[in-house]
Amino acid sequence: MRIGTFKLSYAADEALFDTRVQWVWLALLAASLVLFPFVAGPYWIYMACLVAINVASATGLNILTGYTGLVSLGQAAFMGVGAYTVAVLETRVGTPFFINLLVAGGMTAAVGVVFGIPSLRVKGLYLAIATIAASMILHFLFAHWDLTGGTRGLSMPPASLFGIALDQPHKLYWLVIPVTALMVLGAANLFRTRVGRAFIAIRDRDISAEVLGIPLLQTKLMSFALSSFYAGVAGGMWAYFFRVVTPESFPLINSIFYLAAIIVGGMGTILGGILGATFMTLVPEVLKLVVGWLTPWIPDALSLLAPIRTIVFGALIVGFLIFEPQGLAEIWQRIRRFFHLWPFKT
Amino acid sequence: MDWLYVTEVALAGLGAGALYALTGVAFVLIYKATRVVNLAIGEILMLGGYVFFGLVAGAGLSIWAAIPLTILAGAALGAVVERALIRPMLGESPISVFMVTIGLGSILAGVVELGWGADPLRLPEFIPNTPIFLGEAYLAPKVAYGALVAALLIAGAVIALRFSRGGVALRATARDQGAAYSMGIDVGRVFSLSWMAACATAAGAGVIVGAIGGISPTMGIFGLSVLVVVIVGGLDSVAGALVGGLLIGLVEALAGSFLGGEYKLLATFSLLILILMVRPYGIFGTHEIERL
Amino acid sequence: MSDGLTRSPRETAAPILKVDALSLSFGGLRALSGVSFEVQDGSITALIGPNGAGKTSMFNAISGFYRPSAGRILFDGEDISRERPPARAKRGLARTFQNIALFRGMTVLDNIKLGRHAHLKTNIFDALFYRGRAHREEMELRQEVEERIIDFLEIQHIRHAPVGALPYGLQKRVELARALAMRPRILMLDEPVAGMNREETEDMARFILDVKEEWGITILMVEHDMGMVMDISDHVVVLNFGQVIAQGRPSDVQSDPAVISAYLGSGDLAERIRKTEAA
Amino acid sequence: MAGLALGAVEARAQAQEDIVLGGSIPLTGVFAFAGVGIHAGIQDYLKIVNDAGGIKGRKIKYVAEDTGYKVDASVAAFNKITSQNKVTLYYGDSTGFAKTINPELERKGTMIMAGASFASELNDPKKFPLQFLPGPDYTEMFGILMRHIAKEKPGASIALVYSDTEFGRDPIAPGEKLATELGLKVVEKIVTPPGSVDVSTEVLKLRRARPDYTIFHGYVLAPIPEFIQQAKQMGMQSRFMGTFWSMDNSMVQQMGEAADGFMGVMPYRYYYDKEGTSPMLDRIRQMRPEYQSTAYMQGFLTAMLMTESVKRTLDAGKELTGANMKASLNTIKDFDTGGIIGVPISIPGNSLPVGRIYRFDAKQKQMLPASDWIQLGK
Repeated sequence: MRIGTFKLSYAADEALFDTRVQWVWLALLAASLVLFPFVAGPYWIYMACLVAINVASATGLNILTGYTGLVSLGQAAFMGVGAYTVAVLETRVGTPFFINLLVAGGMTAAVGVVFGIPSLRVKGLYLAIATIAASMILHFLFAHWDLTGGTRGLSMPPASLFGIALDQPHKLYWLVIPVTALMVLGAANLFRTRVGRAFIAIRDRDISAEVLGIPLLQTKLMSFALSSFYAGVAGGMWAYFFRVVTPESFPLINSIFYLAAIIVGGMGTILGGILGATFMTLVPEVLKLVVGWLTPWIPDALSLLAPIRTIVFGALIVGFLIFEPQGLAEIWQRIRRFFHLWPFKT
Repeated sequence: MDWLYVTEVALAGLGAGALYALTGVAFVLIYKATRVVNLAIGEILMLGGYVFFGLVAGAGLSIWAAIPLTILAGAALGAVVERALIRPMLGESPISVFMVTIGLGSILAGVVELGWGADPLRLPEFIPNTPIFLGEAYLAPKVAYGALVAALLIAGAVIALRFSRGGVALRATARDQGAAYSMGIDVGRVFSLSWMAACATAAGAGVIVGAIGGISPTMGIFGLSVLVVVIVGGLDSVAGALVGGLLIGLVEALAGSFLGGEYKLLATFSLLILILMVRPYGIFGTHEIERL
Repeated sequence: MSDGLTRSPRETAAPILKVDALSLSFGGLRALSGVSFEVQDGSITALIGPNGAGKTSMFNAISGFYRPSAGRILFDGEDISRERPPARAKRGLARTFQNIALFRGMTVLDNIKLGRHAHLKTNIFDALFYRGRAHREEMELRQEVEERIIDFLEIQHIRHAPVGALPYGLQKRVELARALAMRPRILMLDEPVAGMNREETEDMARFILDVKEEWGITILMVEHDMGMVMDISDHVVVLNFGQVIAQGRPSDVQSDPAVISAYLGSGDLAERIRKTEAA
Repeated sequence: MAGLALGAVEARAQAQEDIVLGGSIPLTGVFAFAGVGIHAGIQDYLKIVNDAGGIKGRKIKYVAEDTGYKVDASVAAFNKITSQNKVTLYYGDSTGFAKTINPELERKGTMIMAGASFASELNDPKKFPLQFLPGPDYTEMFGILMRHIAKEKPGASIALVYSDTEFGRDPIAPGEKLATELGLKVVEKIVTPPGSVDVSTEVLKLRRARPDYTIFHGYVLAPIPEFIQQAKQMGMQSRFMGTFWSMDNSMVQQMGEAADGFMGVMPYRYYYDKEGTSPMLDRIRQMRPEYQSTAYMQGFLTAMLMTESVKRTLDAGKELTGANMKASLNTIKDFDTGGIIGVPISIPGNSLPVGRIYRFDAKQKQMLPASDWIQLGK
């Protein structure tokens, strides 16, 4: 139970985590993330890495769509740009992975800005459609450019750190989790400053944003760049994770997946990106488990898995939009409020 | 330049374009009445193909009984979708509704795969297959008859829109919802009607598209090309859907035969970006829809 | 037209804002034709006129939403007619809107902080790490917003509330706070007391006067509440059908026959003043 | 209590005895048609082996996961299965997966792998030392088809129609080279975007090229029938051919009229092929009275070759490492598959370069042999 909070300084009031209780929870979370690979099996470490990569990408999309109000269906294609950048650098140049990841982010940011230019002319649905077009064009480039290895794609060696090859999920974990944590923290910081506020201002009312001295063009492109940077780094991690990048790795449906993740998680909240990406990555796995249990009774249950996943995926999007448009983050807040006031008010 | 070949390619492109136009009209119907951009149109079309297949191959009905039943099923689906998914989203941002239709598409694709499996299937042959020559130019009979049926359906839709009571109500609602309401038009009914008409049209188009190329749970991709068609033509313009459909059909055919099949989508989506930059509301669209 | 001899003493100084023969048209429709007036530094200037006279169009032209078809707008002697709104904001041009344009999803504090956007230096890299400049700037900003603006406008109790949930009068006050955070040289208020009751109106009038006196900010406002206009303005410009039909001190404008006849359609001007004062 | 613990130890010892064949199997998705057949084929062959007492008393356990034909799902399945079992043999579902998992396979060094991909790239024992293809690679399939063409009509013109996928593009460049070597002319190459249904413009292109033979590659079914049908309606005389995955009898039957005369390369014999003695085919027909697909045969044969290499390794008294098993696999020479393949086979490298041309007979509604067995490199 927590009745109320009061702060003694503005700095304390502006802090990301403002109470001792929150710090304790945060420390617990960090500790469990550190301990996780020592207790979990390879499969769960594998899933944790995948979740983290998706969280990084969804957080990037949340900056653009949730906070700036520019809907993009190109996130997966942008991840592809990052993945290919890493693969090309790794196979042709051989630079260390942290440089590759940064270059992947930078390259994707540049591509994102180019495809963000239509956002100056069009917005809303038209922008979403323009980003579909962008992903189609990028997909074509991936599949037909010599540098990207055509339809065959590129295979690449694992990342290495101090001579140790990060070729296993339980090793890559130590790369993926910290990078994702940094990215999420960066996004949370962003919205404590003028840059983040400008993004929200553009989303809520772009005319009066201009009057406050926020240049629309520059700010929208900045949001595109940042969001694509996140996609690029996430794509780069994806490349290190799977070590093969093909044009089929980043289809339009994956872009829909990320948009669905932030819808389900909660648009325009950092927590939403995390919850949504985690949830949407794990749902198919849970379904697989359930179907696995049913196999003794329904012999071909396994073959029903894919269509059931497709249906559940669609139903989650529709269901959240209709019944819980604020997403899981809002449900989480409700639970928190409940326990803050419990047992006095239930 | 081999002009005969170019003519043949152009004819084939226009034939395919007629189907784009028909589906585009379905798209426009919904947009005009309810301002919803329905990305599930490709999946509704797919479902039409599968329902037809189920009625003929599964239930053993004759083709001529199955076609009207398929169209009726499309209308019923439209009514259900409008009532269950679109009505609750009234007043939400267009993007949210757009995402609902994406979710719907996913559900429909899953249902089809659950019911009929993931393998592509072929519809029973019912389109005459004697070759058609226009002068010397060959035109695939399926494409020709498909285009013919599409043209008839479009003509029917245009006439209904212009002269029927429902059509007039729909156009009034499209122009000014508030005014239509105050004139005693039941706007809710118009919404429902527009979805029924559009889904019926799409289901019908699905039968033709399926008859030409077979059906599979991935044939919803067709909807992406239709999206390009209606953006190019203008989201709220039936004439735009017609011109856009034929144009995109032509562009795809020419790109496919002179550049290679892999350039088809590249060509249409580049055209889409160009249109969005130059004339975002499309060739025939109303300007006000630029800002959503 | 007021007679040229009765000028207020301030008008001899260089104007901070000068509108020079400004015309504005939409399609074939003329919204403003050849409008000229000046706003003296440190004054309260009111722009009045019947509905549809072109007051809000004038505001939008000054803030940069509309591009004039002819004429110029001078700020501190410099022509700003071609500048985009953000550049004008940077020069010190702030405004509020007739139908409150706050960011409803954000808290009061964040809304106010947004006002300072153009004056802050934090770039995207500082922001992501929230170290050095970003942290320092945010703390300074918070302190200034708290001590100068929030205290001044007496909105301490709602600083963390989301704006969308506030009553109308408070929202107007928050919008004023946000405009003040811009450290403006001219504050343009579009109907600051519209829809307010007597008490709220008086509060707002007091704030506006304080802003002028204590902060030394020049004010240009559009207002229908004639009582308030006549009470606090130093200079009044009357628009009708997109043209200036009178300008001068409140008392002069009030008795101008052209003004009276312009307001005839919507009731006698003196009557309106009496009414609002009695209410 | 003690008894319980003992039981557990015993169970573990038993589990260690079991040889595990893991599988990333596309039971759903676009390749489900093949996955379901493969799944059944592997299961049936292992049942035969296990019913006969296993290999040296050790049973073979089959652990499979559905992948939906997606690379990341396949990798996830691999990780899951290998983390929960001591896996010796693995079946992978796609070229992408085979390439992705290869470094991991080499690192582990404990298993050999085969799969549904016949990609030419995999047919390289240096780059893929622990993998093999249970048939000819796609380029070798083209080779078999083209040898047949060169024999039937020397100097014939060929058109290649393929999908714009990794699968589709795989044998195109080497196939063209091969055609030139055999004195054939490749007069047109037509790429179709994945999932395309309306092929009327592509058919026009094909007609203009007037090839004697048209080879489709990179498809299961669509859009082959539409292509053939329209081409025939236009009066084209070309012969139409396909590669392994579009050769299943039930699939070809679905082509309707277009199926008549459709030819293609197939390394295995069909379910209904009763020619000569073929104990394994008899056994299959006994276990499953209804028609089984060519994908079933592929899974069946893969399991057979895998168990054979395990058996040979154990017979030699060697440890079951990847390298040992692969070496044993390469000792397979003039091996009798019990009729799954019509001739004795050898696996000198990563593939099994053998096949036969079949042609669809509209009257019998069956693919029937149109050539002798063709063995490349012989």
